[in-house]
Amino acid sequence: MENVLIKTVDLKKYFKTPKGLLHAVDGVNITVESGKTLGVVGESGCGKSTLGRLVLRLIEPTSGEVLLKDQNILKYNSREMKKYRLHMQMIFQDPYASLNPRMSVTDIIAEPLIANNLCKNQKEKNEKVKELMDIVGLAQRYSNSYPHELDGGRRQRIGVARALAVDPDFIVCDEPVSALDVSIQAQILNLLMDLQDQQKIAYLFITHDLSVVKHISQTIVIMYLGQCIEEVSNKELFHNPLHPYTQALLSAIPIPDLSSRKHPRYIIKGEVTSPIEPEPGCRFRTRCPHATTSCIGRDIPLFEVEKNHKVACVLFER
Amino acid sequence: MNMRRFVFAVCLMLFLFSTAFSLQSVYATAKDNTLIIAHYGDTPNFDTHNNINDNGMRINTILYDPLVRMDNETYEIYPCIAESWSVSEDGTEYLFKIKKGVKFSDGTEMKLSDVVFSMQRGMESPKAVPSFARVIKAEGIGDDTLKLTLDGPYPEFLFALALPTAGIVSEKAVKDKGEDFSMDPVTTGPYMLVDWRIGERVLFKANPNYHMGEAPIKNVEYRVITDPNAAVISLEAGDIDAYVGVPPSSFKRINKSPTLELHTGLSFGFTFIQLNMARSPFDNPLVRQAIAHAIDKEEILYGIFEGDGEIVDTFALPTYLGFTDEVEKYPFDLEKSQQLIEEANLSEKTEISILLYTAKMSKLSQVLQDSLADIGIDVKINQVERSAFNDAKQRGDFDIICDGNTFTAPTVDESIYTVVRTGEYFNDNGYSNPDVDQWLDEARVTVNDNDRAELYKKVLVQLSKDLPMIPITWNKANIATNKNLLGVTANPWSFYNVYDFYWQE
Amino acid sequence: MSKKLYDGLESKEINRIKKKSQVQFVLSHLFKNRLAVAGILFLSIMIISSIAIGFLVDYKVIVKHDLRNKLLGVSARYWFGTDGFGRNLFYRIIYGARISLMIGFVSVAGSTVLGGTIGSIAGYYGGKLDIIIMRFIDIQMAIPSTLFAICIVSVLGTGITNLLLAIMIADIPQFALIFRSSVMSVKNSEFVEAARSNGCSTYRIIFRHILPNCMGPIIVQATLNLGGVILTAASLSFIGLGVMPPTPEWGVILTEGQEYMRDFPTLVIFPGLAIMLTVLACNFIGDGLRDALDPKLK
Amino acid sequence: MYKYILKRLLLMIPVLIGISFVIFLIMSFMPGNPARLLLGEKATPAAVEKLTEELGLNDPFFFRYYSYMKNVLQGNFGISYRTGMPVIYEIRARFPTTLKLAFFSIIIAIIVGIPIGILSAVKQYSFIDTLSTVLSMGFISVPPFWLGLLLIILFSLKLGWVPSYGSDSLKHFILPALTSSACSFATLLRMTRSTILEVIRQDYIKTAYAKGASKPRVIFIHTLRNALIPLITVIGINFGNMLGGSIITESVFGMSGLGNLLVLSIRSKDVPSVMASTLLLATLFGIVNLIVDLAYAFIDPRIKFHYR
Amino acid sequence: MNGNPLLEIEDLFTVYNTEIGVVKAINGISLQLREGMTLGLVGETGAGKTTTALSIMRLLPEKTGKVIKGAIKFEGKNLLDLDEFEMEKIRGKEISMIFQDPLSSLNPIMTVADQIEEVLMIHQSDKKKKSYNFLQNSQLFLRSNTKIERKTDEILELVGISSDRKREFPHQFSGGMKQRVSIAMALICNPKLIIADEPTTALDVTIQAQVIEIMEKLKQQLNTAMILITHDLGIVASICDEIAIMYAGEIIEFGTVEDIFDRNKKHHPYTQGLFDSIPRLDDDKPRLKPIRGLMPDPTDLPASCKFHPRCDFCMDICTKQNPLPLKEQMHMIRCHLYSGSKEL
Repeated sequence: MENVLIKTVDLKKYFKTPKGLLHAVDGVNITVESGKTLGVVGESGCGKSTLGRLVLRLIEPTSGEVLLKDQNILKYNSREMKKYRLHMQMIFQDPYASLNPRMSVTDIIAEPLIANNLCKNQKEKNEKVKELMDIVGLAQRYSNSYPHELDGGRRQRIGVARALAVDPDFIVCDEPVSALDVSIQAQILNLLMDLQDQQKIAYLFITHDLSVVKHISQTIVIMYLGQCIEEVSNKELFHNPLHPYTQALLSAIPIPDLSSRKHPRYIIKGEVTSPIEPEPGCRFRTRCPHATTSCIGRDIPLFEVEKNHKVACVLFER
Repeated sequence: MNMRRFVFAVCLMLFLFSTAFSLQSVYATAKDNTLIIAHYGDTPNFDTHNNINDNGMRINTILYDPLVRMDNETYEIYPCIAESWSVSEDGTEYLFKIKKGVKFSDGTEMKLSDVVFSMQRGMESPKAVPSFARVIKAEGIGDDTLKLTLDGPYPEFLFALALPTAGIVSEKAVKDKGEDFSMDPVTTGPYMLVDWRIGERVLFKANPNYHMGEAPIKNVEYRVITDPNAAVISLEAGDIDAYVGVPPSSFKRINKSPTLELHTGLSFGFTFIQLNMARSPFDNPLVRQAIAHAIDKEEILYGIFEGDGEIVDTFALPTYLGFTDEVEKYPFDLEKSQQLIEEANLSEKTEISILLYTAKMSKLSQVLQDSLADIGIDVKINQVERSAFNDAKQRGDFDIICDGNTFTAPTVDESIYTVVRTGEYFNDNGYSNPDVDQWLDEARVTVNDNDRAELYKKVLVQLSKDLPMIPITWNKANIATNKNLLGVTANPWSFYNVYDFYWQE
Repeated sequence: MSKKLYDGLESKEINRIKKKSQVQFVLSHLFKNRLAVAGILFLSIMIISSIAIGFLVDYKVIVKHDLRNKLLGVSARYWFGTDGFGRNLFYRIIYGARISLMIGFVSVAGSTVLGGTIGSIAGYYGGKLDIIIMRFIDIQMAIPSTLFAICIVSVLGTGITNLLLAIMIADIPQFALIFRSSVMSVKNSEFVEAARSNGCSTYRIIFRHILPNCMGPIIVQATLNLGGVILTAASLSFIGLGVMPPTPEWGVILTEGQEYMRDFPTLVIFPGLAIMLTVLACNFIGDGLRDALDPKLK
Repeated sequence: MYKYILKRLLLMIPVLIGISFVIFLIMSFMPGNPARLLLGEKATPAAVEKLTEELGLNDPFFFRYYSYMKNVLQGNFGISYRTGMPVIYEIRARFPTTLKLAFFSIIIAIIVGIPIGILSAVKQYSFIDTLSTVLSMGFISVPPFWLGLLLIILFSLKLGWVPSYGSDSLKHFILPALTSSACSFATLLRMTRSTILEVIRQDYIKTAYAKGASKPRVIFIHTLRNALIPLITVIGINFGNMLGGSIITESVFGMSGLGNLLVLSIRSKDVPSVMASTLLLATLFGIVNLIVDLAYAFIDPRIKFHYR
Repeated sequence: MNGNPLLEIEDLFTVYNTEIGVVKAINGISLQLREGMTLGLVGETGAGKTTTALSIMRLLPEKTGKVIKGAIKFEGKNLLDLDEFEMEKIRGKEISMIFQDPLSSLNPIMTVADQIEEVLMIHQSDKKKKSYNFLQNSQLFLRSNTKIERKTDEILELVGISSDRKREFPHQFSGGMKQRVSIAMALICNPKLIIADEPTTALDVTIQAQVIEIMEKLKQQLNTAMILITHDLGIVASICDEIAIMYAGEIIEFGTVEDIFDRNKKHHPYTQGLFDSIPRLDDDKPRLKPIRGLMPDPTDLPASCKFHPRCDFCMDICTKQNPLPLKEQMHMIRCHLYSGSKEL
C-alpha cells in the first residue's frame, strides 16, 4: 500500500432537499493506488457518481478529507486547486452531453491545455492535439469536426483524449461505457486498459455493471445507499462474495451462458429505499434475508475479513 | 382527482364567469323622444361650482340654471333665475331680482337664501373662478333681491354669470348630501339627472317643475365618443342626434348628408402663435416680424383647418368694441421674411422647439415648422401632455407655443388682458409694455364706450407692432345635428341649452 | 485485400462527414425554409430601399407639406397617393422603415445585452442573488409592458430616443428570464463540469462554454422580439406617445391617416401593411431560426 | 392546498408593494402639477398653491409614498386629480368592461385557436397545417390597432353590421374582442400545435396505441389532457397580455375601460388613478397566474403531489 | 417443439423516409414463432430490432416509417392487409407490447388503474359496433364496473403490486413497479403474443432480475408467446427458447438457445464478435476482442454482406454478393464462410 495516490477519509456529502437531508455519500473511505484501477459498483442512486465528483472536488464535500499523495486537497483555494487539477481528470458517462457542441474536436481536446496555459503557441497546441488523437485512435481528419457529427465511440475517444491532455496521474471514469453498444464498449475498455499500461494512470472506475468492473479493476468497492459495504479484490469477488447484497447483485446478473439456467437464482425483494435522513444501521437490512435486530441502531463499519477483503455486515463481525 | 370532477369544476367556473358577466340588460334607449348628444369626453361630476371640464360644463348647462343666460347668435343676455337686474354707477354693484315660484328638481321651492348660498359657494370654490373671480361679496336684500359686489368695474360680468359654473343649487341638498351632491345634484335646471355610466353616457329627463315650462324634448342622453370620426359615423347611422365639435375634415360629408345639418358660428376664441420674448432669438423684434411674414395664414386655414375659421390680423373681431383695421399687418411674404432674418443677423444657432399638446395644433406646428425652415430656422416639435405643457408654459420654458384659447365674453379685454398684461397669470412669454398695461387698466375703469374703444385701439395697434403673439385664425364653434332637430344655433362657448331644441313634428 | 476494402469504406465515410460549422449548418437549414427566405428577402429589400431613399430623395421632400396636393389618389408620381399634408406617402413609408427597424434593432440589442447580463448572473450564481434579481423581474413582469413603456415615455418625453429607451427597459426582464433559464440548464450539463474539471476559470466557463450554448433560444427570442418591438413602437406612436410628427414613423403615418380613414382608406392600409409585413418577416425568420436551431434536428 | 394558495397570495404582497413603488416613483418624475390640472387653467395661483399643499404634493417623496400606501391599506385609493372624484368610483365603473373584453377575447381565442391547433397538429405538414401556420403568423404580426381600424372600415363603415364605437351591448364587444383575440388566438394555435406534436412523440402515446386505442381516443383522452398543461400557461399569459393590450384596443374602439382610463390618467398625471388601476391590473395578473398554477395541480397529479 | 406457428414474418422490408435519406431499417427478415415460445431478438443499436416490433404492431411513425415488402401473418391473417379498425382490435388484445422506459411509457396524468382498465374497456366495447365511440368508453362519463375492477386487482396482485395502490399515479411508483404495471397492462387481455422491447434496460440489476422473474413466471402460467428484444445476451440466455441475432436489418443468425450458446458450433463472425466483446464475470480474459469499425450507415448499406467491412474473415465474394441463409434444422446462418456446403 505504499503506492497510495488517492485516499479519502470518512468522506461525506449531504444534499439539502425539501424532504430532508439526502445522504448521498456517507462516510466513504477508499484508496486508489497509482497505476491501478479501483472499481466502484452500485445501483442508481447509491452515490457512486457523487463520490467521483467529490474525489475531484468538483463538488464540495460536507465533511471528510481527500488526500492526493497525502495532501488534503480540500484545504486548497481555487488557485492552488488549479495546479492539482492537472493530476486528476474525469471521463464522463454521456459522450453526447459531455462535449461542448459548439466546439470542434481540436478545440475540445485543447481546452485543458489552454485553460492551464500548458502550450505556448498555436503550433505547439496543434501538435499536442494531434498526438493525443493518435493515442486514443482518432483519425486526424476529424480534427475539425463537431461532436454531433461523430458517433458515440469516437465521442468517447475525444473525452478520453481531453482527459489525457494534461498528463494526469489519476482519472475518474464515470460509467464511461454504459451508453455504448457492446462492440464499441469493448473498444473503449481496451483503450483504457492500454493507456493504463503505457502511462501508469490510476483509475477510479465507476459503473453499475459488475462484469465490466471486474474486467478492468484490481480492487472493487460495492456501494449501497451512500455507503461502502464491501471492498474486495477482483478475483475474490466472483468466488467469494460475502455481503448479502453483493451476493444478490452477482446472482442477479444474467450470464450469457446456458449453465446459468441450472443455478437457482437468488433474487432479493424490494427496491432501493430513499437515502433521505436514513436511520443508523445497515441500510440494506430492509431487503436482507439475514436481517436481525443487531443490524439496527448502529452503523456497521467496514472490517477486514481476509487480506484484501473487507465487508460491512454483522454476519462477519468478529 | 378524476376526470369527472375536473369537468364539473370547469363547468362551474364557466357558469360563475358567465353569471358574473351576464350582460346587464342594456336599458332601452327609446328612440322616440330621446335626444342623444355626443361629446368627446365624460364629465368628472355634476357639481356646477366644482367642474370646469368642457364636457362637464356642457352637462351643467342643462342641469343647472344660472342667473342669466346668453343668446347664441346676438350674445344678448336674457333673464333666467334673475328676472331683471341693475348695475350701479361705478359698475361694481349688481342687483338681481330673483324669480318667484322656481322649484328644485326635488320639488322644494327655491328661496333667495339658496341663491345667495349658491353665489357664496361659487366664490369659495377654486374651480368656479370663471364666474366668480371678481366677486367679493354676495348678499340677499329683502326677500327677492341678490346683491353682488365686485372688486372693480367689470362690464363682462353678466357673461361670466351666464356660464355653467354659476348654477343655482339647493342649500339644503348640499348640506344634507355632502360629498354625494356632486353625484346626485338638486337643481332648478330644465333637466334632471337620471343615470350615469362613467365614461359612457349620462341620461337626463325633463324637469316637470321647470320654471319656464317643461322642456319639449323629454329625454336627453349625453354620450361619450372620444373619436370624432367615430362620432360622425354614428351621426350618419342615426345612432346619435347631435355631436358637438365636428372635425373640419368631416364638414363635406355632413353637408352632403340628407339627414344631417351643420350649424357653425364664430366662437370666443382664436388660434395664435406665442413667441417667448425672454429668449433669443425672439427677443429681437425683427425675428418676430420675419416669422409673422413667413406664415401663410390662408394655407393654414384652408389646408389644415379646412376653412373652419376666419383669418385675423388682430385679437378682435370687427363686432368687438375697439376693433381697428389700422393694425400692422404681416402678409405672407417669404422674401421679406428672409430679408428680415438677414437684418436680424442671427449669429448663434440655438435649438428652437415648438411646444404644443393638442392634435389640432400638431398640424399647425408642422406647417409652421416647414415655413420656418424656409427662412432658415430649424425647429423641433415637442408635443407633450397637457400637464407638462402647462408646467413648461408657466415656467416660461418654451420657444414657440401653438395654442388656441376660449374666453368668456366677446370683448377685447377678455381676449387679451390676462395674456399680455405684465404679471398676469397667462402672460408666460415675458412680454411687458408699460403703455399697454396702462391702457388696459384704464379701459377697465372707463365706463364710456367710446373712450374704451380708443384705448383698445391703441392696445391692438401696439400689440401688432410688438408682436408678442401672432394671431392666425378666429375659431369657429359647430354642432352637427339631425335635420329634424330644430332650434339649434352654434354657441360660441359650445355650451348648448337643450331646452331651446325641439323635434320637427 | 481486406485492407483495401477497409480503406474504401473509410473514404466513403469522409464524404459523409459534413464539414460544416454550426453557423453554416443553421444557415443551410434556414435557407431551406421558404417562409424564412421570404422574410429575409423582404427585410433586405426594406432595409436597402430605405437606405437608398435617403440618397435619392431629400429628407425635406419627405416631411415638407404641400397642401395643394393633399389627399391625392394613387398615381404614377405618388405610388401610394399623398397624405393630409400633401406628402408622398410612398416615400414616407419607405423612409419609415429606417426608423422602425432602427428602433427595433437598437432596443432589442440593448435589452439583450442588459437582460443577458442580469439573467446570466442570476442563472450562473443562483442562490440569494438569483432570488433578489428574480423578485425585481417579477415586479416588472407584473406590470403590462405596454403600460410600463407608456409610463417611461411620459416621464422622459416623446421622441425616438426616449421611445427606444422605454421599449428597451420594458423588454429587459423577458431577456433576463430567457438568459437565466438557458444558463441554468446549460450550467449543470456535463461539458461544463468537464470544463471545470479541466481547470477553466469562471470567466472562461461562462463565455466559452455556457453562453455559446445558450445562443439558440436567445437568437430566436431576439428575432421574434424585433417584430414585437416594431409593433410596440408603432402602437405607442399611434396613441401619441412615441415618435412625433412629421417624422415618418409608421405609427405616426397611421395616426395621421386615421382622420381620413373613411374617404381615403389607403392612408391607413399602406402604413399598416408595412408594419405587418415587416413584423411578419421578422417572425418568419425567427420561426425559421427556431427550427434550424432545434437540437432535435441534429 | 389551501396553505399553498395562502402562501401564494402572501407572496403577491411584496410584488404589489414593489409595483406600487416603481409606478409611484415613475409618476413622480413626470412633469406637471396635478393641482393646476384639477383646478383648470383659469384658477388663481393662490388657489393652486393651496391645493398643492392640501394634496401633500410638496412633501418629500417617501412621505408621500408612505401616506399613499397607508391610505390604500385602509381601502382609500384617493381622489383622482383628473376628475376630483374618488378613484374607486371610476375604476368600479370601468373595470367590468376591461374584464369582459379580456374574457370574451380569451374565449374566442380558445374556441378558435385550440381546435385549429389540434387539427393542424394531427394533419402535420398538410395544406391545412401550412395555411394555419401562415395565418397564425399573420395574426401575430398584425398591429392590433391597425386590425381594429381595418375591422371598423370593413364591418362598420362598409357593411354596417356592427357598431364601431362604445361598450354598452354585446354587439359593441364583437370587433374589440376579435381584435384583441387575434394575437392570442395565433399564439394559442401555435402552442397547441407544438405541444400536441410534442406529446404525440411521447412513449405513453405509443403505449396507448399499443393498447388498441383508436386515434380519436388517443388524441382526446391521452394527448389533449397532457398537452393542456403548457396550454394553460399560455392562456394565463395571454390573459395578462390582454389586460395590458386593452390600453390599445380600448383606445381604438373608444371603450371606457381600465386601459382607456390608464392612458387618460397618465396623460394628466393623475397619480391616484394610475396607481389604483395598475395595482388592480397587477393583482388580477397575479390571481390569473395563481389560477393557472392551481389548474396545473388539477390536471397534473405530479404537481398536486408536490404541493402537499 | 410444441404448438402451431403463431406469427410468421416473411421477407419483411421496412424503411424510414427521413431528411438525410431513406433509412433501410429492415432488409428482408423472415421469422416463425410458435405458440408459447419465447424468441429473443438480439442486436446492437440500429440493428432494426425495435422496427421489427413496430412493424408487427403496425405502429411505425405515420409520416416516415413504411413497410415496403413482405407479410406478417398472425394466426394465418396478414396483419399488413388489415384496416386500422381491425388492427385496433388486435393491439392490446391479441398482441400487446411492453416498452423500454417505464418512466415515459405510462401516461403521467392517469391513475394506474385507469390505464389498465382502459385496455379492458377498449376491447369490451368494440365487440359491438365498428364505430369510434371513444367518448362513451372513456372515464369521462363512465365509472368502470366491478367486473373490470376485480380483474384489474387480480392482475396487479399477479405482478406483485398491492391493489390498494391502484388509484395512485405513475409518478408515485418506482421504476421497477412501473414496469410491473406495464406488464400488467400488457397481460390483462390474455394476449397470445407479447412483444417486450428492452423491458429491463432502464432498470437496476436487482430490479431487472425481479422483473425478468415475473415475466418468466407469467409467461408460463398464461402460456403466452413472447418476442423479447434486447442487446443483453445474458437475459437471452436465461429466458429465451429461440434467438435471432440481427445486424443492419437482417437476421444473420437464428437458432435455439442451445444452438447459439454452444461455443463449439459454427457461428456467424458477428455473433462470435459479440460474445468476445462482453467482459464476463466467470472468466478472466486479460483483453477483450472487440469487433472493429462501426455500424454501417443505414442510409447507405452495402448491397452485399452488410457485415463485410468489419469482418475479419472477409473474402472477395463477401463484397459482391449477399449470402443466402443456410440452415441446419432450426439453426440458420447467413455467411459466405459456410456457403461451401448446402447445410451447416
